Amino acid sequence: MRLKPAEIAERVAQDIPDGAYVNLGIGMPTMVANYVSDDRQVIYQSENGILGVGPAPAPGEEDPDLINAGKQFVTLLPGGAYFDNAESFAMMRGGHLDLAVLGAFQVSEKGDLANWATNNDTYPPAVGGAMDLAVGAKQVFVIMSHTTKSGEPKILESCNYPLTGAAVVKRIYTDLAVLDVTDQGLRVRQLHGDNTFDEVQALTGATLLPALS
Amino acid sequence: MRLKPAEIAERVAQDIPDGAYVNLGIGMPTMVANYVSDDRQVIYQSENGILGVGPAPAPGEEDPDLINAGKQFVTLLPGGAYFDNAESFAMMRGGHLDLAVLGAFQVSEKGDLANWATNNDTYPPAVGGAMDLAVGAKQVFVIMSHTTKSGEPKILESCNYPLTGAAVVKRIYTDLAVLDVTDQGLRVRQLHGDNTFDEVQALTGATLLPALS
Amino acid sequence: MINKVWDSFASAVADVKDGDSVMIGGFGSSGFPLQLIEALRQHGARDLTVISNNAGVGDEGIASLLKDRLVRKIVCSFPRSAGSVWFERLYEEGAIELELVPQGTLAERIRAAGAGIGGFYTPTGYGTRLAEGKETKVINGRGYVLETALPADVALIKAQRADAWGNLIYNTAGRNFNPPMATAAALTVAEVERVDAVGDLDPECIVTPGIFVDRVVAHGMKGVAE
Amino acid sequence: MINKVWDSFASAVADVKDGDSVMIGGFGSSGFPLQLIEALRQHGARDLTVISNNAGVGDEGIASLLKDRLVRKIVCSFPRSAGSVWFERLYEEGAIELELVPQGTLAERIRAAGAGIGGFYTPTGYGTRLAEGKETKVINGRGYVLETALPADVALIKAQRADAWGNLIYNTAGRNFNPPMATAAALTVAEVERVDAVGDLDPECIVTPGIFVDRVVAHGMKGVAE
Repeated sequence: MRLKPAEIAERVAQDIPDGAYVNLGIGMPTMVANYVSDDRQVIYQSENGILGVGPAPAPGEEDPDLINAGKQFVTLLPGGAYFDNAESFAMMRGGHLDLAVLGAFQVSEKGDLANWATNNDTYPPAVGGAMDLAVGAKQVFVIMSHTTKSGEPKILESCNYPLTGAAVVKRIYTDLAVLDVTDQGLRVRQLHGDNTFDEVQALTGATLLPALS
Repeated sequence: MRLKPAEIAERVAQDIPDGAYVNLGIGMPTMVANYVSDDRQVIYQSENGILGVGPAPAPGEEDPDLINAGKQFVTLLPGGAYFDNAESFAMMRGGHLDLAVLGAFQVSEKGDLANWATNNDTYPPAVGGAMDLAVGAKQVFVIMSHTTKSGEPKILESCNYPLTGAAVVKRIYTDLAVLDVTDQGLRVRQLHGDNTFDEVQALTGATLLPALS
Repeated sequence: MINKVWDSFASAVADVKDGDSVMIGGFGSSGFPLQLIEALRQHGARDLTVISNNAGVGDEGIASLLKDRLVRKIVCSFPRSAGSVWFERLYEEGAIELELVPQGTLAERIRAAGAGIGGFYTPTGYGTRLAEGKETKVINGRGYVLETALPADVALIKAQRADAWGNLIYNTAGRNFNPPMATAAALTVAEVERVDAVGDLDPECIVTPGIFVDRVVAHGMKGVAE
Repeated sequence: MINKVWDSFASAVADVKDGDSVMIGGFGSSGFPLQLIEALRQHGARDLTVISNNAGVGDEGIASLLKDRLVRKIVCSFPRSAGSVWFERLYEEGAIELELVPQGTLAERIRAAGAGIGGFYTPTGYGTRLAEGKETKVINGRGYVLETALPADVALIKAQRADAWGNLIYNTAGRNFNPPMATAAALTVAEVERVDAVGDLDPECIVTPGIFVDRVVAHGMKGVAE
């Protein structure tokens, strides 16, 4: 069985510790905030210069300058702060964020991340803050579908798309499983529903290690 | 004749343009501010993190944190701002100050500045912000006595004290004269009182060029 | 008396020359100096190098400069967005040069230019295509890429409030690239919503001290031609 | 609930170990975390490397750490001031190591450590004795010296107000080295004059966002032993 995107986001949310400083990437990662339980206080950073990002404003209450990295209107929590982009990326690059949750095109068994460009050179590339987050956050979690729409593995021995960062991913959350990137290789942490190790292995382009008991 | 220190400071003050951003070094340079005429608005920077340094506070009105680089209590002018040391030296190093007025042990004919250490190695050295100001300000003026207390020249072909910065000084104000550092060499800009070129040359360790008429 | 307030957007950008490099603050829909950009478009200087996070969307702002073919090169981190049609068209034609820089490296290169730092070693991009051809160095076991300072001839920035000394404060996330860009150009022009009396901005809260700002133009002053 | 407020200066520095590097904010008489320094002295960790602008004057503050011979090395720009008697005594004895760094380079090395920058090229000190043995590079015709990031195990800083999230604002020129040091240490402890409710500090005026601060101790809380 395959989790829906919101269900993967919910699974990631379970692993975000109380008190953590977290950057959520654009798209599926942003959904994670919806599922963090109320007994945990998590402080979200937005790379354009916000610490303590709050929920979307009520209609008509939008501050035109107060957007997140995905260009959505947001609010600021009490205790939040503003800063410029040089300071924001100093914060990211300097290892102050506990966690970044990012989407990916591909992840390698060594934790290499490819999430900014494909091999289609006619299309102009865009990188944004992906490379800074990849090297800067203390831990990088990836949230993505296990395979492409056409069923090709996105978890590989090595990425064939251009890298965002080398050996940066710590854990991969997909619709099929949760995998840890370890010194020994990719280890299954959790199989969703009734998925078997062999089924997940068959849809993975790298050798998996079984879950530790 | 030799000008008194306050008279040299007064002479420097005549050359500070209206609207200039200026850093005054500790000691004699600080006196320059006393002589800038009221029809000029000059904004003083203090390296510890102040732009728009105002005069000394009235007794009893001191803010214990509000000191200048020389550790004297100061005030902030309306329009002034505070910032940290990394920002303050970014401002200095980045070429945003129009002028720094510094003291010196020695200046060479190429504009090399020596104002942080002598050749006495038993005495612990201290440098502070001198090297940053020397390379950072758009123009560096030196204010000093023309000779040491024992009558040795302080303006030399090359400094024998350790350098603060190479080829950074633009103009030298002494008790005997005002000299410009030019591509051709040290050129007399002004002789104080009835001092003659030959008298000043005799007390200078580098060849002087006569004033342009 | 120091007075950096100019009375029109047009006059404040009139010195921009063909071939100049122009920093433009803003991120997404936030903190763009839209009236200065429009004045620059009407001014019509060509062969510009634009340094900004994005390459413009729709027909307005940076995109309007591209549409009028005033831009030879763009230095940015995220040129391709929904609606970046003019960038995509010119890129496809080979009519615009792109220097793609990771966002944090872009911000840090701009800061370095303003801070007198010639270059710096960043871990960002190490081992990736964007580091190809660049000097690298291993420091304490970690790989770094050498990136150089990125100055500009002109910075067009947006703030909320200013005073006649050029001090600036911003609104919420409208800071983005504006404060570092203010420090990095030979000529910095700020578009603001209002000008306060000197001394009315709290010195503890001024984000950009006036030393970095050359000209200020406020909304409601003589605008650009309609 | 996030609460970084600790109830005593002593407990807030109890983790400092022998051999640690300790940044201490302050300049002249301004912005020193005097109660944290006194707590550190009473704690008694030895062989410390102290990173600060000065080396202490009189018997108090940093000088008290030197007097108790807890400091093996000092990294600073201006060790020799009127009254820096303990530094001068230890230096003469050969009992303390001095790394002299130009003030702007010191601030920038600290910032670099907090910003994940491995090193940078500065024009400061180029061609002088303080650049001897260091890598240099000519960039666009100007000479630069390579300086590396300067991190620390602990930063002891002083601010005026804090909240339980660790956000900090300062008083006038009391910022000096405190904000960059807050970003550059594995453990950052802030001494403050008062703690406000979360949300009471203006988010436009917060100088040090709480992410950089681990512990806050306020004056009037359980102090150090008399």
